[in-house]
Amino acid sequence: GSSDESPAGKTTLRLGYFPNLTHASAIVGVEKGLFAEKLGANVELKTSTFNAGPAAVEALFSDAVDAVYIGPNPTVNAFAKSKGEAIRVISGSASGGVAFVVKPGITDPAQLKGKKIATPQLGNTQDVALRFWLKEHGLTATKEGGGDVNVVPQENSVTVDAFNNNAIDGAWVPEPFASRLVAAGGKVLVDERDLWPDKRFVITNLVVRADFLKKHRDVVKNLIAGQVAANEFVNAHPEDAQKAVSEGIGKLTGKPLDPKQIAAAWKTLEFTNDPIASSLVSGADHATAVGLLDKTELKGLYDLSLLNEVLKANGKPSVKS
Amino acid sequence: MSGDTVTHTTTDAPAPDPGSGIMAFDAGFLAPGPRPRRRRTRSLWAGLWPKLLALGLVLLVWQIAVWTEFRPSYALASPADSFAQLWKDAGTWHFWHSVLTTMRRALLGFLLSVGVGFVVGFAVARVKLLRAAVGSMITALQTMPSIAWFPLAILLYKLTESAIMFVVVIGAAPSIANGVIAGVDYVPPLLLKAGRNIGARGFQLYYRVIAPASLPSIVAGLKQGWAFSWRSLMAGELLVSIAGQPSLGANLNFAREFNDAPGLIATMIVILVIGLGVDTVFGFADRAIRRRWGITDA
Amino acid sequence: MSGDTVTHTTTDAPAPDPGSGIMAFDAGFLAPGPRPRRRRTRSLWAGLWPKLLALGLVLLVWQIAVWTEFRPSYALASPADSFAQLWKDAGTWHFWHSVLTTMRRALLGFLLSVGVGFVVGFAVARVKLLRAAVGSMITALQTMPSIAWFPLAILLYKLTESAIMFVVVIGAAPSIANGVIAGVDYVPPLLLKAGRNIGARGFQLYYRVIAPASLPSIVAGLKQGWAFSWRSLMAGELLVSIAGQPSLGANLNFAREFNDAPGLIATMIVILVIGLGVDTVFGFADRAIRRRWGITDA
Amino acid sequence: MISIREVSRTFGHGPEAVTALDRLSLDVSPGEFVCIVGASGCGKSTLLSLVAGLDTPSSGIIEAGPNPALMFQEPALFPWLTVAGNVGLPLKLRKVPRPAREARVAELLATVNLSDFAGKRPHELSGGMRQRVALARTLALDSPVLLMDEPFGALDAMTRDLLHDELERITQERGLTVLFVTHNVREAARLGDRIVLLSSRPGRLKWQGSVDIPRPRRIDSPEVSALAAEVTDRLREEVAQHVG
Amino acid sequence: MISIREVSRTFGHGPEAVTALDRLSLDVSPGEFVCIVGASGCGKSTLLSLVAGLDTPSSGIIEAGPNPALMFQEPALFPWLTVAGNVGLPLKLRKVPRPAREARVAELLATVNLSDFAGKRPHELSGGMRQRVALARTLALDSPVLLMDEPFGALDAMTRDLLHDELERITQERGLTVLFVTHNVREAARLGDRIVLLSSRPGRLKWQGSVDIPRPRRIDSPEVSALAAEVTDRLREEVAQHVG
Ligand SMILES: Nc1ncnc2c1ncn2[C@@H]1O[C@H](COP(=O)(O)OP(=O)(O)OP(=O)(O)O)[C@@H](O)[C@H]1O
Ligand SMILES: Nc1ncnc2c1ncn2[C@@H]1O[C@H](COP(=O)(O)OP(=O)(O)OP(=O)(O)O)[C@@H](O)[C@H]1O
Ligand SMILES: [Mg+2]
Ligand SMILES: [Mg+2]
Repeated sequence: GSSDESPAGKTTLRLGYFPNLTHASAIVGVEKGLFAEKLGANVELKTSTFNAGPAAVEALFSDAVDAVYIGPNPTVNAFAKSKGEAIRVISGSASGGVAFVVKPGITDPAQLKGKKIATPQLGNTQDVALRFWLKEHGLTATKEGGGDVNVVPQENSVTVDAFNNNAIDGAWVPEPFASRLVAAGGKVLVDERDLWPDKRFVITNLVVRADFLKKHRDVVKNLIAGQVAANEFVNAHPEDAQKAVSEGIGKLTGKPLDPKQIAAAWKTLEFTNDPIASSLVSGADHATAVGLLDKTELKGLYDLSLLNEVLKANGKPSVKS
Repeated sequence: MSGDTVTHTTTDAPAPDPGSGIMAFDAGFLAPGPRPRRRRTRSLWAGLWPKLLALGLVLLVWQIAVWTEFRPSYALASPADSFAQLWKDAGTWHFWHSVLTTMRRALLGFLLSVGVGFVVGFAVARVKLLRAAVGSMITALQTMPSIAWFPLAILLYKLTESAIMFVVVIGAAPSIANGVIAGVDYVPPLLLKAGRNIGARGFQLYYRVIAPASLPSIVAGLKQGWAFSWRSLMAGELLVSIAGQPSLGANLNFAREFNDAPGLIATMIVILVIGLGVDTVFGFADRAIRRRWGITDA
Repeated sequence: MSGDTVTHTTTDAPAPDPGSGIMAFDAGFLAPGPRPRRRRTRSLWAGLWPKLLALGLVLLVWQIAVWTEFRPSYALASPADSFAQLWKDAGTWHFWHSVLTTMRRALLGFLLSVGVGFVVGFAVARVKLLRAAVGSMITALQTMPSIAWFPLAILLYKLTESAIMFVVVIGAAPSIANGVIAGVDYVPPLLLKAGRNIGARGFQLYYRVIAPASLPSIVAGLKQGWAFSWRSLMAGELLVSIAGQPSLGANLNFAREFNDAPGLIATMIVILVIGLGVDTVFGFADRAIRRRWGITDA
Repeated sequence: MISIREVSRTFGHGPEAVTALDRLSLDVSPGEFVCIVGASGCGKSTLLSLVAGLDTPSSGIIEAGPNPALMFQEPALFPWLTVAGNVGLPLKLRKVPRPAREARVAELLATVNLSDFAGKRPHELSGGMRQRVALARTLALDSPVLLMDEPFGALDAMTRDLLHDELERITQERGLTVLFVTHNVREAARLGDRIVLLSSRPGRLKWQGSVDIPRPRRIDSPEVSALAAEVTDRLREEVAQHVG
Repeated sequence: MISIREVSRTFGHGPEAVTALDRLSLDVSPGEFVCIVGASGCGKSTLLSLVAGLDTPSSGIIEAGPNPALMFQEPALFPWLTVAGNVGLPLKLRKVPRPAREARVAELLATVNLSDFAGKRPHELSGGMRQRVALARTLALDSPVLLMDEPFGALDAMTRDLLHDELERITQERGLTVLFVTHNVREAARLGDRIVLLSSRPGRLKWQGSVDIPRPRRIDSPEVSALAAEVTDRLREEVAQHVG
């Protein structure tokens, strides 16, 4: 792989992320040159963008990227599918940014009976969160879409179209789709932050290939330093960060994102280096509880020692897995 | 007589084996001899072993790639894992339900596409004005990826089976129409003239002369149309997951979403097997036409 | 003489207008007369106005749907919005860069597919053993959706252009091969015999007789192959966004991800226009063959 | 029945243009049997195609009865139909009920001596057999006007003689009007009421004469031979001007 | 040069089977011109196809020189090539250099009197013209063995006479061995060293006789006519057994 030293003694780090609001740390880090700065002259940074988790994990497995920003779901998958071999979570990136948006008439869980509610994917965090929430409110929902509430897993962009055309009555989705549903006349019934301790749960974290980590700990440490710097920037200069995200996405997609939309979604997001391991683990437990996931062993998923070293050097509190 | 003198010697029967409808441009094709019935099973075997050999070779290459461990096992699933997964799947109701749902949709969607494709194809081939207006649109429509139609499908049909059918038909019908148009365009003028002269006019000319004359091209178009409709269906099944209706398209996507390599390959194998089955049907049609038209004597 | 008596009257020149290669099964097709050169521009217009009319009708239906407000404007983009978007896009470097990148990939991928398709097609059509072994595999491969190949593509080619090309070629080559096989299968036996008798053997028989004789079917296969390669490319471009290389496939997906209805329609229009352009090229090839073979006298 | 007035037909444009027929006029009265002879490529097939309405003249007027039946120079059989299917198709298109149709097909196949081959497909027949199927199909049209383009060109002398008799019987019985193209001058003298000689490219009316030999005629009778010799001389004269 | 021994050819199986040739034996010595006559469908084309190696006998042995040139009963021209392209293809396949090829094509087209049509495509030709192109293409093969299946069937008497002379000249000059199928008994008597008569289905050798008329012959000479009458009688006898 190209992660090996080149003749000039240069290491290449291949970083992947999505042109997506929940990946703001990565976009800002790339746009503002923070990664490049921290990685130093000896490391060449190559970035790729993906449009969804599976492709990112395929690329990780195939040694086509070294590190990627992904959500909790693909993270658990990648770890489980490789029997703990392929990847390590080395840092958090963002928390929050998920909401349950419904048609305006619905104000009470009881009104959801017989309604069609969309989630991004069967068995993913939002899907599990919805099912768990429904269960807590005494409503049934089967894997096949039957029960009191019909849960229909489908692509997020389809969900927006379907909501517009009254084909569904609500959806439990991440940003920016939640904001978009609101823009289309939806109402937030549940902000997922309210369901979690400290209103924090992981939505994006930074993952690296295990053998890259073993071979290039120093490089990875510098990458983490870049991530920490990026989050620092994001939290210190939200306006600048939003502009950078809008432009960064614009560069990739040809269309800068609407600043108003960014601002609306931004409020629901928190950018933290803490991967909030507990939320990922309890998410997996919930999934097992609603019968969507085989019990998975998540021990060894986190390697936060480098992160803590960086945080310590920056005089910040450490995090735990 | 010199060595390069043409000598044709044959004693009874052992004429070149036409090998179950397989054509070759050697003497065997140009000079088929009688084929005794009792050779049926032997020729079945003759048609089967190369397939098995090819299959074996693919498996071998795959297994060698796995053995050399040029990629870890989570990136490259082994044949054993994949077939184990397939075997496990095949024991579930979910699997068979998926296969049946998808096959039902595929057949219905294909039939609809054939209907639309034939009507459009013959209309465009026949009516000058239509050809000028929408003729070139057909290939353009064919190149439109299925996902581009999703918003329109939802707009028109919400999240129903009809939305899936819409995506399938709009994906496959242009291809079938193109097959029909190509067939009609290449009908030998002499046959057309003969048809007109013996009194075939309007619809009759189409039904009795043009359609049968363009049958080979139509069958080729149907084959391509099947592939288009199947691929559109796989995309369309991502669009809508209807309650209690698992499907192959959803399974395929599911396997990918979860980076489930053996599951993905198992689903691919199912798709391949269905494809092989369908190809066999087309193969029969094709060979029947060829035999009747005297293009092969097999 | 009675009313149903056949009477053919013509004075010089105004024979039925062959209408820029358009075929119709009326006397105009069967009885083409001379076509003066100075009618070129008029016949260009004759070919153009039905297209414009069709376009106008589509726009009208669309606009009416918008006017009646049967769906809110964020669900159903208006023509004005969509064209405004297209106009805006067309002013950006990003847009032209996307178009060029995608066209370059499409051409390269198509050429590769043609190469692979021809080799496989002729080999399968010719070699009995290969036909038995992999013949029916071709249609089966054709039905495999592009996303199923993504893991393999990334495994083999990482995140490079080659991965995209792999997806394109594996999507389009089977279709082209099928066109070639269908063409070869339907070569009239008399022409084959004639070719053999005048001394065409082996490669020469293919190059001088079989290939030209199957040209119509090959062109039809190429047309279908183009559609397959284009659709595979649209899917493949989602696989990898190579830094600084915007593409139409990615744009289409982004427009969808962002539920940007005008943007989606603008991209669809671009795809349609490219499709129309390509169809024109195939149309020329097709008409050239038909004219040379005397299937139309236009 | 057939009236051809100043008919011309030119193929192509400019210097490449080929004039197949040049201001040809010809009338065929009802029930008349006219044989056309002329050099290869002089426009005989083109003329029949024009009379059948399958082609339009570049200039001039043609009138013919309704739906003249044309037997093409090539067999032009439909490869996807059996021999019986080919012969029966014109009847099917006229909606002749099945039993009547089958009887008629059997009768026509007997006429052309192909009863044993009803179930075969065109590619299983010899050249002469195909031509006879085409003849049967043309007769199945039951048109009052028959246009025949070398209908017996691929047949051996004996089969041809038999079919001459058959054709004569049918045309006489039904009073058919026939325009018959042939290269065999004896055949023209054997069958025709009139013989028309076309000049070489462009096709013009070169000579015509009525055949006054009383029927029934025999192809090897001295009268037929004498007339054939006379027409051959005229033909030879015509062709000699062009060739060599 | 050509040796046919106990050759049979049956098409199809079971009750549907048609036996085209039944244990036919025939030898043609080098430089000999053998004419085959027989009723329509008696297996003449099948025989030529077997000798050319395009079909395999059901039983028996055939030996022929290397690459016998076959002129099919149908023109079998390649529609995508011009007239010159069709005639030139055998030369191209033998890698004859371009100038020599062009000269040869021009010469062959002149032989069949089609020099003006070199640039046309087959669909722009009349039936007789196509046949002549096929003749030119067959001659372009320069094979020592010529197999011809009714090569002049679609030609008028004059053009045919001219081509008879040409063919005779070419075969005599080059000492070609010819197997020539025809329905025209006079033509057989005009051209052949020997005439072979096949019986009707299944094709068997019915009769053969050598033609002792000294060359140059004329088709309307009394000797040719007398021989033709004799062969016709034998043919009539043969066909009469089957028809009617
Ligand atoms: N479709 C066409 N395009 C161009 N030229 C044509 C076409 N059809 C016929 N011709 C030309 O018209 C002339 C007359 O052709 P036609 O077929 O009528 O001759 P014919 O008298 O039937 O000859 P033959 O006895 O050889 O059949 C020929 O020179 C031929 O080249
Ligand atoms: N491919 C085939 N399949 C089945 N039967 C065939 C095939 N080819 C020829 N025959 C049969 O073989 C017999 C002889 O055919 P062939 O073409 O040799 O006759 P021919 O002597 O050339 O007749 P003609 O003078 O009419 O051309 C015919 O009865 C025909 O039906
Ligand atoms: Mg003619
Ligand atoms: Mg024959």
